Amino acid sequence: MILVWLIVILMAGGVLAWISGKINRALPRWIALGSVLAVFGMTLYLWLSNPIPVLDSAWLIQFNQPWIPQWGIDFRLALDGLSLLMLLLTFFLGLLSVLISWREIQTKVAFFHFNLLWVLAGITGVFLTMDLFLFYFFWEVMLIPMYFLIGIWGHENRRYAAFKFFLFTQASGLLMLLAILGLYFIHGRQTGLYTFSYFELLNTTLAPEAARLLMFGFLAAFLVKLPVVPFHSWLPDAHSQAPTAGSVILAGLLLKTGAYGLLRFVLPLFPTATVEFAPWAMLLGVIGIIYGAILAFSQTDLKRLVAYTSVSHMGFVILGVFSFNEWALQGVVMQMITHGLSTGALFIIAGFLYERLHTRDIQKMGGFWTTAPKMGVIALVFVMASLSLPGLGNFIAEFLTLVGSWQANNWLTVFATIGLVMATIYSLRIMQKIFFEANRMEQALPDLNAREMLIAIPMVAMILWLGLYPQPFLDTARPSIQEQLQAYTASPPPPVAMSQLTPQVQLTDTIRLNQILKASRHDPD
Amino acid sequence: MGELLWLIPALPFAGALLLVLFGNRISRALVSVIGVGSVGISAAVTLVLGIEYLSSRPAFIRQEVWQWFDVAGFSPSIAFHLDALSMVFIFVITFVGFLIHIYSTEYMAEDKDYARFFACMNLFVGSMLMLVMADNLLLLYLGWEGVGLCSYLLIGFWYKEPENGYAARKAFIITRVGDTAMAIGLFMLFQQFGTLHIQSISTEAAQVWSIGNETAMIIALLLLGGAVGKSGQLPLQTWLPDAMAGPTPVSALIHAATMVTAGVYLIARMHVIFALSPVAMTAVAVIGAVTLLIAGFAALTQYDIKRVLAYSTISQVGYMFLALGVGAWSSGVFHFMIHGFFKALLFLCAGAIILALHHEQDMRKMGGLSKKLPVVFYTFLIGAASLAAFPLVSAGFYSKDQILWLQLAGENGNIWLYLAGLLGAFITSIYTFRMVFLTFYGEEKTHVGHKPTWAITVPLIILGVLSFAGGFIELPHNFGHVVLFSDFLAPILPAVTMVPDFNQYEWMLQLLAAVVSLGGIFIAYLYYYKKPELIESIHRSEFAMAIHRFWHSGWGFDQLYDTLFVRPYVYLSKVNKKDFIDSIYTFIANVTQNFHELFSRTQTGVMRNYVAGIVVGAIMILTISLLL
Amino acid sequence: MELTFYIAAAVAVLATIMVITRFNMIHALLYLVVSFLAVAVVFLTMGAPFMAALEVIVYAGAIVVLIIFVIMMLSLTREDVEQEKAWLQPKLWMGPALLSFVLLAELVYLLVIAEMPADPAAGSYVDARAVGLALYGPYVLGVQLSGILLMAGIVGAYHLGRQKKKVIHRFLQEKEPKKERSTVL
Amino acid sequence: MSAIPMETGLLLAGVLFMLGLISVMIRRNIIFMLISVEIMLNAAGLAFIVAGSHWAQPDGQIMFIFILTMAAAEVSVGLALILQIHHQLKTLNSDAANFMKG
Repeated sequence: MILVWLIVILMAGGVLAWISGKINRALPRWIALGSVLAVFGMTLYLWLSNPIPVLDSAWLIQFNQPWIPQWGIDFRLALDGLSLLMLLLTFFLGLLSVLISWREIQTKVAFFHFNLLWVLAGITGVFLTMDLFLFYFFWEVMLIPMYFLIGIWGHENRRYAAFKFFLFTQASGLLMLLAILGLYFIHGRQTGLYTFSYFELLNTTLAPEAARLLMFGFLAAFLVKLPVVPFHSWLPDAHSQAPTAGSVILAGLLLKTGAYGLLRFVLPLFPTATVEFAPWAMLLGVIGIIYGAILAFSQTDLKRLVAYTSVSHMGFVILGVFSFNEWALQGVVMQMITHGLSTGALFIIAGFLYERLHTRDIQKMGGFWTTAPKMGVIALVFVMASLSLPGLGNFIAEFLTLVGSWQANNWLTVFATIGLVMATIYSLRIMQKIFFEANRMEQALPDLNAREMLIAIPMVAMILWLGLYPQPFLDTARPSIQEQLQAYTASPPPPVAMSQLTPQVQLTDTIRLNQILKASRHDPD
Repeated sequence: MGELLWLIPALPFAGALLLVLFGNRISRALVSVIGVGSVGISAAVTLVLGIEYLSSRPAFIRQEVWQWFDVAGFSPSIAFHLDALSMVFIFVITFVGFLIHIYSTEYMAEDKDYARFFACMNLFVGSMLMLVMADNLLLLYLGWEGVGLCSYLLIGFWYKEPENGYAARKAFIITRVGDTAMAIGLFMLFQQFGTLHIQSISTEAAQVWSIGNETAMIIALLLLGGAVGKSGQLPLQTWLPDAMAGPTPVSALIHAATMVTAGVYLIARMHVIFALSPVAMTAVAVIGAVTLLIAGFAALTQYDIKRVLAYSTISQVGYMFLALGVGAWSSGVFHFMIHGFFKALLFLCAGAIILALHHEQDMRKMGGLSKKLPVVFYTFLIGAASLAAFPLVSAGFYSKDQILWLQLAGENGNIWLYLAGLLGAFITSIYTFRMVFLTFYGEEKTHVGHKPTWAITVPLIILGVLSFAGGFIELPHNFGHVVLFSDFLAPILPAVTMVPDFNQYEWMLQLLAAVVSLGGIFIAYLYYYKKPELIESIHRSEFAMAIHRFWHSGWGFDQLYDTLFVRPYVYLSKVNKKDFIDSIYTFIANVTQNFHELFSRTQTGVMRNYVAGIVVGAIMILTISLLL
Repeated sequence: MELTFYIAAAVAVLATIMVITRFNMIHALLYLVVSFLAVAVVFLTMGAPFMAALEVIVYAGAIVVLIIFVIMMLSLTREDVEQEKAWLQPKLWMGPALLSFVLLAELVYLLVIAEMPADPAAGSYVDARAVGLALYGPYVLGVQLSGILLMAGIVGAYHLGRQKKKVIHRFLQEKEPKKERSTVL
Repeated sequence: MSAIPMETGLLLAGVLFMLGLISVMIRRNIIFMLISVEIMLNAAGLAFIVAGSHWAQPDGQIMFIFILTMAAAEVSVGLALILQIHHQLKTLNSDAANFMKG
């Protein structure tokens, strides 16, 4: 029931915030803050009260209520470690989004907070629901308020960006709906039980062609959301035009729904089709890493630059997901969390700068370290996170992903690792252009105030925690990751077409590796 | 006894953290106390541990602080490993670091970012200690990247000058290229062994692989890539001369004594894997030999005193690689230690000169300083003697001589490598004493402003003593035969297999080395002190000047990389700034819009046309139904 | 009876042609009345006398009179006739006439090919009583709907016919001088 | 009674309809267009009467009554619209009322 409350509190809070705007301008902010704090507290409680490693099943809580029984649609929510982590991230960033909007948003405050809370509710629903119809429903719920957030409170080119965002996600979402329906009917015809339940649909046996088609339907939605390179072009526009809170939620959370979808649905539902597709997916990931990095380097709009870094970082996610081993998937989960934090933080810094300077053009900035050393230090931390400096969370994420993907495909991993050099190139450019060199602006740049420090410090603390002691997060995610991987570990390691190009690096003992894998599964030391 | 181990890196980290948090609010004196004190205590702890270690001689001490993470058997710890090899490095890092910190309190006294400087320096010392104390390669990688970060921050310390920022970026990016290779090496190691724990890898590798194994070779070469990047060796050496943009204590600590020798540490630490691959060993030696020559020639032509020292650092690290490449592990480490002393000394002296001359770094504008700055002069002379391997009385002579000797006496040695080393030694003594003569002799060209006080002179004197006496712990067979150092390292680093019956030639080679060194000094004396007109005559030759320019630019590597990598990358990025994939979608949108415009024309607003449309439609429907 | 039908039909067609070729509206309306009357005669020959009466009363009477009233309210002048003449260029006729003839031809073709079953009662007299019984029997719903329709017509006519100050719908008021190219995508 | 062939009756209806149609298409005067629509409606009604007469059923006549009703309502609303258009645009030219132009 607590799962339902999470969604209900956010939705009710949103409506309440909207209504309360009529009474007082500040009230919606407090209501939003209160509701997000409430759900964050509840999720924290869930996390702390469930010692995940000792549980047998991956699932911690389930909730089930028939919704439209004629069509087999249930209001089915379930929580496992993966969704728990995602929820923690969601509410943490949600909290920050409310805080950063405190000064930035001055028009239609009430409606803004309504949208903000409903986006969060939609994301929460996406992370929790185990009914595919409901999943699609929440998928759309998070889309529409986001459209308003970009379209109403965005920057100069907001309507273009909002439409683009909407068209891309909506078109791809419809393909997913088709795939969901296809799965529903195939399963219904096979078993006579027409249901959208995730747990039931997992047992569907699919003909290879059908599996391929359905997988592409799901992939369409998730790859566009992630985004993977040929489908990424909505992202720079949406990110750079959205208000700061919108950018944070887009980069920190909406992109993660794509990654989550891959993990939760694509991997377990289509175990054979994904293996066939894996080399290509990994290739797309590597292209994304490199392409995003190259483009990020030349951008002059700070938020656009950060948006392209997201493209680059999300390449690691798809690279890892399609490596089908625990290292890579743990890396992916870590990447989702740390990228949410680090990119969110960079967008927040861009927001701080925009509030002060009214520009996002880094060519007009420079030398801000002198006047704003606190901002400089915090920016430095997250710039370093973005180039995955060890000791910060992103390093754990990317290293694990690469370790995992190395087992699957050598050459692509090499190219992905080269992406790290490119990450250095664009990341250092941010520092150089904004905080170093001489100040080209007339106006002074005040340093961060107390409210802004309140936003920044927890993020720094989190990214350090994730970098130095990520074990609690990894433990939380482990059972669900092993569950997603069940279909893969039983079968021999996936045949990887690309690595056959490189006989000399094709390393000797895969058997040995499997032994290590097995040993580690039995007694984790 | 290992309980204190974690304190060694933790203290500088704590200092850095304090300075970051409160640095702007506390007085400079307190900043100095925190900055210098943390490293000082760390050095004291090192001393205590070192004494304990020497007295009990365990194989190693390991302390696990906490388990970093554990994913499906991949479980690195934040754990420290102390053995003889890391002991040497910790010793150099903390003690030289401590001296340089003291020195910095005076050198940076006028700077308004005093606290930031010490925060970064402390962070560096902590990361460097992490690097050398790590018990697994992932933690080593953490330190490895951490020192890269500090190097970046400190090179770009005076960030208002865009050039400094570019130099810092260049340093970070180029070393990152090497790090990437190293990371791939780590992936392969993990795939092979299922762990990154150094001891386990070392023991298992020797069992799993035989000599010449291809995988071992690839891994060794990839690790070498990392080492080459960090240590400024060919082909990734171009960042180091530019890194001199940082404050001089930084150059002394990071870009001479410690960080650039991280590559040496890595190779020495992973020597088991390198030893398994003759190809990789040869690569190490050849890279070392070529680098030491190239950097030596480049150093000959520099005018900026710090750039001379930078090239000389590259060259000296080349010697260490040369030693490692023939399996003379402990000789390489020995040279690292001696080099750490004398190069830090030289940089600090250069810093004192620069400070005295109002931040003038061009040697052509120096001169006659021997009278004005006597302490600096004498200590610089000791350092220069050591760098030039002045026979018998300098530490550098013993360490370098050992390397050269083992090129021939060692089983893996090679006459060509020996000759390269010898030629390098010759060039080294020329450019070293060129520096001495240009700086301290001749007439005074710039007025001396700041006279160094104790904070500068005391570290100089201590380092001077070490540069002089440090060599006596390891003396050649025919010359006292002291083997304290190699004995100390023997449990970790195996000794070189000697060519039999070669010892009788040792004194000849020593003589040769001494002659070469003295000859170089003499030439420098001739050209730069006695008869400067000889230089003029060289300057008149067009060919010589072309070579001069070529060497001055560091053999054109910067231009080469600019054309090969930088420009294409920037061009690619700029040309695609608008993202051509986006234009595909824009094209689709435009097509749709054109259709929209086409069809919206049919909506004329004239009712008659609509009626006509209805009629046409009716006719079409009727016709079709009739035809069907 | 047949002859009456053909004469009435001919009159109807001719009168209608006159209607659509007149420039003066009143003339056209007079011909329209003739046309309606002729159609009423046709109804008579078809054995639908009640309908003939309704045709005369409603069409030729009420509707035409309504139109005449409106024309009077608009107080049209000779210029309007000239205007009408100017608008009605002969070349305008060609296209629509062609289209209509094609349509007619297709209708005729359909009529010709259709198999018409002969009905014994064909042309028999269907009196008002039968109509009334059917109307208030099976079609009573239609009658009610017609009532609603007429009600709506009255309300609509009243609402639209009110003379207000110039009010254009809000969408039309803010018409931009230049058509803005949609910025989306 | 003598039987008039249904084809002939329907042909008459068709011709009348066609004439109305031509008029709608060529006229710009909105009152003329209304008149033409009346002609077409009348023709349609005629077709129903013809059919009803052929089958000797009252349904055709009932349809005519409905058409009549509709025509009455249509004319009243249409005339009101004409008044509005004339009032606002000062013309009876239907082409002037082209706000819906795309």
